Amino acid sequence: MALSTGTTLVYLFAAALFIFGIRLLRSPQTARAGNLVAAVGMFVAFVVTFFEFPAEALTLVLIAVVVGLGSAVGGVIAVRVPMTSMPQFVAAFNGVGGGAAALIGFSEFYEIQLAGGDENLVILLFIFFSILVGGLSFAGSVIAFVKLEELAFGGSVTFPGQKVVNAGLLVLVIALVVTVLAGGPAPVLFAAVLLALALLLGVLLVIPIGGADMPIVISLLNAFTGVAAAASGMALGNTVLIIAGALVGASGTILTYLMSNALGRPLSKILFGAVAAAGTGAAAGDGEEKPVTSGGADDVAATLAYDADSVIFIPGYGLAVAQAQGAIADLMRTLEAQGKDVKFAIHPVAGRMPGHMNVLLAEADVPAEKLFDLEDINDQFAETDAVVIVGANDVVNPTAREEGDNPIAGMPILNADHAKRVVIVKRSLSPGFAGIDNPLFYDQDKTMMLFSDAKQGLEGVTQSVKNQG
Amino acid sequence: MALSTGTTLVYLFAAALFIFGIRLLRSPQTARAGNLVAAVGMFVAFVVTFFEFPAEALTLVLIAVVVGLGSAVGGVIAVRVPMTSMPQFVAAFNGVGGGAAALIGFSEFYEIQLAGGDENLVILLFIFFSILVGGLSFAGSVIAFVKLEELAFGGSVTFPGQKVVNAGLLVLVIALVVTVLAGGPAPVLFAAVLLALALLLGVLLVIPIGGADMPIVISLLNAFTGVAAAASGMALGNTVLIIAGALVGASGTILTYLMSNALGRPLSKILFGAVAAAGTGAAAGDGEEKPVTSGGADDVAATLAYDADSVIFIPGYGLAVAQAQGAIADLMRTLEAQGKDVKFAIHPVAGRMPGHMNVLLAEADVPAEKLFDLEDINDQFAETDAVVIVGANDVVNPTAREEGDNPIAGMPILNADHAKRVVIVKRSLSPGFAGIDNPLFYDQDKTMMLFSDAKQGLEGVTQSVKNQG
Amino acid sequence: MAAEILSQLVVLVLAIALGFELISRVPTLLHTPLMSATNAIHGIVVVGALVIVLTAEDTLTKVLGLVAVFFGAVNVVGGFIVTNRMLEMFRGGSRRKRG
Amino acid sequence: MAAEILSQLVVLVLAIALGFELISRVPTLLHTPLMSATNAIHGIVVVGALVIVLTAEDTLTKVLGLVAVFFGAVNVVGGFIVTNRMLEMFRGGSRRKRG
Ligand SMILES: NC(=O)c1ccc[n+]([C@@H]2O[C@H](COP(=O)([O-])OP(=O)(O)OC[C@H]3O[C@@H](n4cnc5c(N)ncnc54)[C@H](OP(=O)(O)O)[C@@H]3O)[C@@H](O)[C@H]2O)c1
Ligand SMILES: NC(=O)c1ccc[n+]([C@@H]2O[C@H](COP(=O)([O-])OP(=O)(O)OC[C@H]3O[C@@H](n4cnc5c(N)ncnc54)[C@H](OP(=O)(O)O)[C@@H]3O)[C@@H](O)[C@H]2O)c1
Repeated sequence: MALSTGTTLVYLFAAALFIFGIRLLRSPQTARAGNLVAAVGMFVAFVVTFFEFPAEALTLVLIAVVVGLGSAVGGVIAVRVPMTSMPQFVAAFNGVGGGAAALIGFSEFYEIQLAGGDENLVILLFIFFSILVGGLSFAGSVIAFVKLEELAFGGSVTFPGQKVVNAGLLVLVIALVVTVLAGGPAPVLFAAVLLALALLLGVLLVIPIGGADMPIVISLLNAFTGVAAAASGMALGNTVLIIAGALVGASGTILTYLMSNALGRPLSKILFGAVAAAGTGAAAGDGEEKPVTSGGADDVAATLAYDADSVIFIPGYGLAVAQAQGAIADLMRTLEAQGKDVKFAIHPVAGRMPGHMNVLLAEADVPAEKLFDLEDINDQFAETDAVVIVGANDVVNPTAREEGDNPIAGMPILNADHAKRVVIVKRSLSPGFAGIDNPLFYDQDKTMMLFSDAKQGLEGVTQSVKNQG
Repeated sequence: MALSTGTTLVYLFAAALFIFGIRLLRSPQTARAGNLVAAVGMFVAFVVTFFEFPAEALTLVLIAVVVGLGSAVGGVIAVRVPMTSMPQFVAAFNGVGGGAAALIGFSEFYEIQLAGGDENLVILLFIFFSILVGGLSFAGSVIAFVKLEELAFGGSVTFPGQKVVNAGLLVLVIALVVTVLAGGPAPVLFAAVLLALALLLGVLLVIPIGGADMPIVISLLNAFTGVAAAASGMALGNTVLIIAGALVGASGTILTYLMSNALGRPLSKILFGAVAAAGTGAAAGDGEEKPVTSGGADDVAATLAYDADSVIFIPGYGLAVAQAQGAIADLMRTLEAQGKDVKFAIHPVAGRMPGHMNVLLAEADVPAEKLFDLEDINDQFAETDAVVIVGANDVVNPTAREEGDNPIAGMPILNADHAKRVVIVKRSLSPGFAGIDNPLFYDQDKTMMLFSDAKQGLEGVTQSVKNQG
Repeated sequence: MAAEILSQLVVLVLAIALGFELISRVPTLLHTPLMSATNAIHGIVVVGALVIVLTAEDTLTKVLGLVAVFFGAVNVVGGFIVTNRMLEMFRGGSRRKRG
Repeated sequence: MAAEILSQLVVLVLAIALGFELISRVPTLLHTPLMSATNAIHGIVVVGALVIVLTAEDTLTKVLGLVAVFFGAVNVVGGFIVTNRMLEMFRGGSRRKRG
């Protein structure tokens, strides 16, 4: 399927736009333009394909309908989904892409069989590769979506012998591929079985992984889909698929690595840790009631107004859920009006996606120079009068400093516990994403819990500070 | 000329080694390994070519002789050349590469004409491109070499109407190419003329450029040769030439840009500045004798031993010429033994190549943490008791701060003149690379000149400090 | 045919190397948008799916191809819009107030 | 033939993009060694020259090709050795003491 000169050049242009778009995405100022540039590349590549392969009207109508439907579904979801559910929808979009790659591989294989089954070995290998990796990515993404939407499979689902099953499946896959390549019987059936096995593998790979590691897994599956796209491009002899797929495959791999570093979770631990330790799973709380010091908005306001000259805010996922970014910015301005020094400490994985807190606080017009990274602020807690933790939990959990099996062991945390006073605004004593209890809650001398929705709680405190001030 | 599968794969492997080699070259720790990896790639690509195109024994012998000769010439020069003459020999090696690309283009064109002259237009364009750019790079590099070795064409050589001549040549080149492509007469003759014009253009382009800008020009010509190599690869249908040439063309362009930024000289000013200002050329000194304060080793030693608790050394090209890196390290240790705080200020373009001073001082075991970049140290001069400038001139010349036509206008300089005392070790009052006088010499209250070879001068000072201490 | 695959292989290798270089040191802040944008880019499978549909000899392939086109379209459109929404917020977020 | 040129063009574009990415932020310290190393790498023209000599139909081409091979060999060998000498010094310079 050698392409015409015009199409090849347009595909090359589209590929160049992807490259340029990704370049622009590396800096916050130009990132939106980069996304747009890549989208234009996609559009160009899509349109020129129709000129390369003319088709009768019916097919065109069918395509128009299907593309319209797909765009509508994708578009509506993308516009509607709340910011806090982004990860699962990125997973969903990734999954359908992987599914498409698998279907392309399967269809291509089917057509080759119809035409007599005579094909270059390398091409066949790439076809199997796109079926396998695409299918795996599809199923894995579905499971990731289900987990993150909390529809099922909460926590780490493991069963005895999982390792053996996975290894067995892999051997089966290889045996299948070899059989077909060696000219064995019923190749189409075998390809279908291969697809089914790929789906199963995807499920088994993702199901044992706990929610806290999901973003990394999604990033990995994203790279997988890129690889599958590149493989299907090799099979079809289509340059733009090869280039775009390879770009995503490689950059996705690096990105996964960078993200797992930022979260302090090596990839091998994420993928195989849970299976290896099947059964040990961290306890989500021991049922025993432990005493805490809790207060109302007025108590918190008093602490801030009279006992504290310097205050550090630590926002977390709960701030996003409660949409309390405006409320926290108001409190900041109120305290600053009283001459206090207010800073924000941003943990790299606070919230549910990297940059989550930066995005939210930018939205509320908190100046960027008030936001401090973990490394920059962690030494300052000891000299800080009061810390206000809003809807954050794991990122200040001292348990992370302990060696051992707990899910956040080794993750760098914000040293909130080094400050003189700690105020924690959340609705209950329930744990955060990692599902483990937080000893900071029970430090009755230092910590005051304000049990409230983040937004209401902060608004109450602001009001009370103003009244007292 | 489609290549065999084996050769293509080996070429791809070689290209991958080039890519990987350049990656390794980006960090000082791995740079040598990177160079080696790239050299292995080169070897592999070279060897496999013999398998792809079998030839009779005589040809092979001829090739062996020529390769042996070339390697011997290149190798001996490379081993013998003193560090201070590196730039001109890099220029020389670059020039022969460009020449080779031009010859490849010409030969390929000649063969095509012999075979009937029937060739794809795009191929012909790439052939002309390699002749043109390769020839230009060859001639330009020769001029750069001659200038840097101070054989001829010192300073900026300009003549009236240079711009018009250059433009005329370009038009001529385009006319020639169009004639040949349109099937005009005597194509081989035309190609030869094209080569001649390319050489002339190369000469005219480089001859007006002053010595101070030569390294940037060499870097630019380096990128040109890369481009020419890629073009000849396109003409020959040879992947490894295409990839390696394009890598060098693109990375060379970026490198040229980075270097011209580091030197504070925008590329357009370098290339066309001298021609535009033909005739204004900076005066190398006005002949008038101005008084200076000069002293001997003992005077300098006294200043350092009694008047200075903090000392900053500023090394320059003269340190390299005098091979005084050991002597300056000794003086550093002697002063430190007396409890003084000693630092080195490294100007980004001190010496004759970027990193020149770092390399020299590393050789003399000066700890890297004692070396400070311009931005990091420039504010500290005002609180420094004494500055010792050794064989440096342009990089401390306050004339750079003045607006106007002088060759270093706008270059950031080290604020040596802000220190309380300045000692300058050089052999005379003669100017540095840029050929302009330095007002700092004549600040009789602050500056003491130690007229001496850098090595002898520093050794004298060290001895004297020890005696006095 | 073999020559064609070979040159595709060269393209593949170069694109992989380029992909690695492109994402070397990005700020943590941009990890999620980048993931989301590359997620949209692999929606390029929609073009492959299109090729399948446009060149299909068999009804089954055509139907599977159409399903793949649908999947691809969801991926592309959803991916780019979600990425854009994320990135919109970096500018101070005056445009859209949903978090 | 056209198809071959086209795929070469794709390779060319990708390699250019890769070249730009490879040298994004290098320390000033390494500018000269990098220039010198890439200078050695474009010595790859020696392979092109070799092809000319090995496939030459005419004596003139063969001679010109041999000259080009000579040039290329000088470029490669000189280039890599000079680069190595420069880089050797970064390690504290105990090996070679010529500056
Ligand atoms: N940033 C990323 O890239 C990323 C991605 C995936 C996972 N993660 C993981 O997510 C976690 C992030 O830590 P985090 O400290 O930000 O969050 P967290 O540990 O998940 O804790 C969030 C807390 O917010 C509280 N909350 C929920 N809704 C609230 C509301 N409306 N008002 C007030 N509080 C509310 C919850 O307690 P109540 O129910 O008691 O209110 C919960 O304990 C880490 O474990 C990290 O590894 C991060
Ligand atoms: N680093 C780069 O990449 C690079 C490349 C090319 C050009 N440049 C240019 O080179 C210049 C570098 O500035 P610079 O301050 O290092 O050097 P400079 O301005 O060239 O001055 C060097 C001085 O060293 C003195 N000198 C020569 N031999 C000496 C010896 N044996 N002992 C003592 N002194 C000796 C010379 O004066 P006497 O003759 O009186 O002794 C001369 O004035 C800048 O203009 C820069 O733009 C830099």
